Amino acid sequence: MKTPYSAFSLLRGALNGQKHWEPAWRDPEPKASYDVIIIGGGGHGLATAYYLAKVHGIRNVAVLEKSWIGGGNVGRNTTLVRSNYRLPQLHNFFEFGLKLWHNLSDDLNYNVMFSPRGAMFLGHNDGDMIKLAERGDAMRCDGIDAELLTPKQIAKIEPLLDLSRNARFPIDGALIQWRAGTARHDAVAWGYARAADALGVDIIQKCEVTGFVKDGNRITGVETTRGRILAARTGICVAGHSGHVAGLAGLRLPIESQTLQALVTEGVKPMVQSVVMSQSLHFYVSQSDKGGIVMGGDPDNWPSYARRGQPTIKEHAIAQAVTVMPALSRLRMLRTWSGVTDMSFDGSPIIGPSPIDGLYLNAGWCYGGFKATPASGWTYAHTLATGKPHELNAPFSLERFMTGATIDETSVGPFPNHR
Amino acid sequence: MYQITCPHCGPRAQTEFTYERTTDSIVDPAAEPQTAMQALYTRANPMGLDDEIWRHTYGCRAWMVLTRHRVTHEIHAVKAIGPEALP
Amino acid sequence: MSGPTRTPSGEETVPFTFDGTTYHARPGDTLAAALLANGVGLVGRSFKYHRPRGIMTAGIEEPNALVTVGKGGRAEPNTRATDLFVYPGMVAMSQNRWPSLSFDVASIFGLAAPALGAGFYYKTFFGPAKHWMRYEGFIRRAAGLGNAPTEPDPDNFSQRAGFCDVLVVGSGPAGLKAALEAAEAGKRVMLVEQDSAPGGSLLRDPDPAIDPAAMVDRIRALGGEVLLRTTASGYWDHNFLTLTQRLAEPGEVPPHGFAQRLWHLRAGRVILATGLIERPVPFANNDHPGVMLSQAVRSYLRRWGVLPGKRVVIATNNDDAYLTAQALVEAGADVVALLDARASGPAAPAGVTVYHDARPSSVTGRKHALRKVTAVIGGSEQSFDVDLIAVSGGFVPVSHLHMQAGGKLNWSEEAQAFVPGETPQACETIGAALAPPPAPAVAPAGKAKKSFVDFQNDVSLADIDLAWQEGYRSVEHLKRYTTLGMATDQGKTSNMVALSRLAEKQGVSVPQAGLTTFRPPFTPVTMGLLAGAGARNAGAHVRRIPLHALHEAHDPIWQPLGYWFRPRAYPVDGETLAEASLREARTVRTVAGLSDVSTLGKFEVSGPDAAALLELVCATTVGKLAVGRGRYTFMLREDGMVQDDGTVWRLAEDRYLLTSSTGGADRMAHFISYVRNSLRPDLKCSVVNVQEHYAGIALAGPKARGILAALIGAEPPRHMGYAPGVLAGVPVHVLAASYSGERAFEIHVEATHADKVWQAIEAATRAEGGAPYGLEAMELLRIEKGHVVVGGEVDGRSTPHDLGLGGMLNKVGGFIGAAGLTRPALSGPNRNNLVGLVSLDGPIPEGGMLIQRAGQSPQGHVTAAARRILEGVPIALALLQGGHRRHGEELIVTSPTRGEKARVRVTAPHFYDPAGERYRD
Amino acid sequence: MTEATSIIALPAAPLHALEIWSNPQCVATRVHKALRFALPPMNRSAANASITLMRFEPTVWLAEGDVSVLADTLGDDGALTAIGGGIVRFRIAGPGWRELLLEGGVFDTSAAAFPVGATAATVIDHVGVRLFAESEDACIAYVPSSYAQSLHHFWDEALPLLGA
Repeated sequence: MKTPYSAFSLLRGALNGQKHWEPAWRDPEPKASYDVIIIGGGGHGLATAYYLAKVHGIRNVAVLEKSWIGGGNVGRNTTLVRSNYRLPQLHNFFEFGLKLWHNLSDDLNYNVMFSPRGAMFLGHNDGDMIKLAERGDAMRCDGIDAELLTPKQIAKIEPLLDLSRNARFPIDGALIQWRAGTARHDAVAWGYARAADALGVDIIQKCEVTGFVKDGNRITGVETTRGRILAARTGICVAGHSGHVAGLAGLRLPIESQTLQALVTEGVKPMVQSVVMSQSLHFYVSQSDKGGIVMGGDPDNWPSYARRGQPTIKEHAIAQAVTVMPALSRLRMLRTWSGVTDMSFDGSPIIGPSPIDGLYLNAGWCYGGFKATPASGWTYAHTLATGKPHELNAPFSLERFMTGATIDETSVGPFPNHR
Repeated sequence: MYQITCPHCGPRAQTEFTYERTTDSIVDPAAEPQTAMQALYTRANPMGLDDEIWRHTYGCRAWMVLTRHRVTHEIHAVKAIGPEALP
Repeated sequence: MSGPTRTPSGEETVPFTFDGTTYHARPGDTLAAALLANGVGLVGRSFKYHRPRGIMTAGIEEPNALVTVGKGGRAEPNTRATDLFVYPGMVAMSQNRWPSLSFDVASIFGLAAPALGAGFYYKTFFGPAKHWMRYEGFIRRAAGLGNAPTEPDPDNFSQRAGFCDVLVVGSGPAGLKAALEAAEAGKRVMLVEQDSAPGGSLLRDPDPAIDPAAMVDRIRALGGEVLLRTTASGYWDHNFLTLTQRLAEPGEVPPHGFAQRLWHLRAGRVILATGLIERPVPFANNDHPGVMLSQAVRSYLRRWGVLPGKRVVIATNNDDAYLTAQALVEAGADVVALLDARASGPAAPAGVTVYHDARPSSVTGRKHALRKVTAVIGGSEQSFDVDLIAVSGGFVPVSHLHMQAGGKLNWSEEAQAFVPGETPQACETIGAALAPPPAPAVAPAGKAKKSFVDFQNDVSLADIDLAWQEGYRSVEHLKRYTTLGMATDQGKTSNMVALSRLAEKQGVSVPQAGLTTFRPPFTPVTMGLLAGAGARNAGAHVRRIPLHALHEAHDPIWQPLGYWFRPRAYPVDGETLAEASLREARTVRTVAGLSDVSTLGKFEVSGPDAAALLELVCATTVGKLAVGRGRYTFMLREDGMVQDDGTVWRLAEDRYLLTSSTGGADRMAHFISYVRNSLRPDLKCSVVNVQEHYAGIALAGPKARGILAALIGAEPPRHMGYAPGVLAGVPVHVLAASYSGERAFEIHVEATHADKVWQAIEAATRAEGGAPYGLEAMELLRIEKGHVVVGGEVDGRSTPHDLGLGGMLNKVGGFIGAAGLTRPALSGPNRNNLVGLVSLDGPIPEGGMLIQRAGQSPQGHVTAAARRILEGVPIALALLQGGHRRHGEELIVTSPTRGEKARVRVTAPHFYDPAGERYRD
Repeated sequence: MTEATSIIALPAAPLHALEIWSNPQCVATRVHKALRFALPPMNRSAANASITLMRFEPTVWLAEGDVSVLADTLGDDGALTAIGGGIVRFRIAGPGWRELLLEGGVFDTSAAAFPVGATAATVIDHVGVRLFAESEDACIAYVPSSYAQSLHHFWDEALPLLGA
């Protein structure tokens, strides 16, 4: 039993030089076989393992990570958590997750610093405002919080926004979801890892999957850089690299990988209170607890597996943010980073069985995977435990692209780069 | 930012270009629906070379196929497509 | 430290203030040099524990001496005092302290440090998220450093394209030589230097054989470009670099209105002569003011004539620090001891006692001034009374750009440093960065808890040890768990010290312990600079319609529509938008109105195969159109969804005009070009985007035909007919198309002559009692008529059948999107279908949800709401599940976000003249 | 800089897109005969007293001036389409034009890369423009009318930067 995290235990540590803490997770050797293998030690994979163990009692589980856990998109996002989607399949899914977020720190006994400080979409004209009302109304009818704000109300929350009428993109109002916010991204991976490990899950780092073990149309395990590991069920959960790993099993997916960039400025005293996004422009801004302004925009608009974005894409997002919030002008961009995102061909994820027996897919999160971590883990665990999708992930099947039941929130259609 | 050697204009900044799709996702308007949807909705998405259609949208507006590496971003070949043109 | 430390004095001519006190600097001083010269040793506070901090370095790697410089919208927080050249009137303030720098209340955090080690916040503050937010509020206020300005930035920022054969980064001896050689070989050369003067290490260690200024002159004379105060901050694909050039110092009023310039540079070859950064030494309280890097001491002495201390201990593991001893002795300082961690070293300057096998273990001070250094010499401790300790833990090659370029690093065991190796790009490193001086690994002597590694973020050796103990063992985990290297100095002084500790813990060599990635920027870059001119327009210029000025005379309400600005309504006599648009719409229904439709997408398609191309692009038939006729059409995406709609006209035997929506014009231009070039390069046809060539004027209403007949002196074409004409002496295309539901025409005219045509039509229309109408009236008219609009009912998720357009599809198929339409889910019974809604009580909230009863999940939504123009009954268009077969049903429209509700009856989506009799002859 | 660089909007001119979709060699011969100069290659221009042809696209030339003589030479192999209403021409004159066009740009305007007589289509401050190096002392920029005012303003603001 691990030492539980608490203020008391910290104070005890102050007296003993914090010598009583054990490693947050073990470093086990892989066993020959497991009930379930999860490929990918990111947020979704670790959450899946945790819920498999906790909710379904399946503890003979391995999470295989080619590098170090939490090094993919869970460690490379802009930490936003929200459920304010227009389409019901999406907002119901993300709302289920948002509810999990609200108790996640207690559940994991790891403070993931979930901070429901509110996330607002700005509207820049009447057309935007009607679309925001439509989104908010759709959410409210399904029991999800959403509130329209007037410019005056916005000014009270974010006084540094340019609320003048002659702004290039004047601000006519906003739709805010108060229960949305940010979380400490790395802590989410570590918290799930620590909790899953405590329930017996083997987290195996530096273990890259190089192929699948096949028996007819059934996957019975994986080949790895640390040998063959067998499992009754194998789940792919490698956002950004889904095309590559699925390719090892002979699958072609409705996914292209693109680079998504983000950046943080030098730390300053509190200046942005909520999460600010825009309906017409393509940027999002929040302030970390360390004071850095965290922001991002759209992905680089062409395929790439390199965690290396192009500067002009970032500069465009910054131009949009500085226009809307001029006080950002004299801050300095401190760090930039990129993640590889699975851009699916309707903008929505794919979670469910694959056409190959024993193989399951969790992919296609585009640039919205972080906020989905608990819901994705929960529903994927259900799918891996029962062989069938949970009602929340049933709409997100791989078949929908061929049948036409796509879930196209942003109306972009089949080419993510056509946005 | 890449430097793309346009078959018509020579080396130019990527800003002038737009990516359209891979050559294997060209949907033939005469194809059977099943074939057409396979082309539209599945990709190899390799961690290596792929053939991609790009356009010099903000330059000469011409279309071309780039053979480009998805990890190194090296452009191995560029080939013009479109109607016959004078040299 | 007290009293003047600079000789001779008297050249201090540049006044500036620090924390409200006026001081004087010499021209060419950094703020750090000037503060030291004025005896100011305490400059800032650390991030987490608010520990007092001084000046540790003389360059861009400075972690401690951060200030806010400048006033109002020009204020730049977190500016390194070591990278800020004093200008007259400069105003600098210390940060992260309250009420004052010397007495900072938040420094009590330091007392709680034993409980606040690495990652402490992950282990506490449980309970509901709301509770965390309360603690978070405290943490947020204590964290951060300076304050962001609250006023808008008054300055511009330039972005410029640059091209060169050879870019040299760094103007030290190696960089100068390389740049000069390349210039002499006839290359297009660019040499960039982040400092305000060329020379690099020569500024600290002059070499009489090298004259940087003369070499710069020579490079410039050969046509080379030498940019000072310019940092190569990003190295991207295909030898593309971003350079940041200061045109004025931080906070300074720039001479041309531009504070900085961002270069977008493409270089044939890049030569990195970026030199070395000195490594600090971990010991207890090594963050105290008065602990300074050895080379920095030399810089202050020799470049700026400032003596940073009078009684000095030097601690080193390499020979370079002996030069500092020499320099100090020459300047008259008392070098109390030279602690060399090695068993032997070079000869020391006369009068300096060298202790071998000697390492500092702690320092103490009083009133923020250094007092005592304690060292472990051999096996025993010894203390020295000092006011400065100069430290050197070895050297780190500046390999950031090399790494950004994808380069590899090689490990030098004797220098304990990573040295640039191969790169995949046309790039090489030269000079000191390739040959860091030998400097062996030294085990730290002091208490880990107060031996700081990352100074700004207060990460100590003990924090690294704790992270290791808790299993955060990959270097990325370590960095993220401890926040090491995440401060504004980006780990320039901390990275190698931390890696050494990690390697020691793992029992492996440093390269086996790993290395974090270096990503742009090399040093932090001003956001306004990255935004460039786009900071004022979001990178999106307003697009002006040809008749902008003419409309402006009517003082309309303008409507931003994508990038365009269009008149939304023309209020008279203080009308509101709603009143004006209703009046305008009524005028169209009863008399006539004219409207500007110039932004419509327009494509001229000519050639023998023009029809064949259009039959691919459009989902309706086109080929059978007679010359002089047109028809409504729409285009599908390849997945079968409607992407745009418009009209297509056969102007001549082999010439067509295709129109599209305003917002879709660019997308359609690209789409048509794709189809023509990628799918059918064999077609003999030309597609020309004439969106801006033609201005478009819509004339609509019962009197439109008569007005137009008089203006063109001929009978206008009948509905969906086309005819060329001459109006006000200008050739025009007359298209008889109705969007409003009235008899209507679009008059397209070469934009340069559009004003004459508009004025003629307006005069004639007004003479009949008509008036101009704007977008809002157009919206009322089209809703009543039931025309769909792209971005409204055409929402990218609707098929032609959903929108009631299925009957118009080309039965033969062969168009783009035909295959996608065959998928089963695109023809199910519960798809969202276009319907009309008539209110049974009040106004219908636009965007509201359609439900049968409260508490139900929505079955559809209102896409557009209005009133019957003449009758006043609230109506709407909506997308409703299975809507085609639900006409007559009663539903509720609800908008919880606005607290609005209406009872409605579902109808066909055509409220006005459904048979189209009003525009037929 | 002693001589000032200036930006002047020129009066509207007749501009046409001349597109050749088939038999380009035959058309080239016919055009050469009619105009007494050859169709210019990519990113070059050619002119006589009444017309200038600038090739910005593989199959399309921008024709400035009187195109009446061209119409008959195209036959079924190409077409002319008027586009002048949508383009504002700016003359950027003075020693600083090459430098000015680097502001907000991505294209190398140095004399070596863009000699007198050359043409190029590129992007300046997010706007697609076409450039014609008229002389060592002037460049003509063809700018979409809707962006003309904004771009003109952008250039005016950048003028003080030249040589700075």
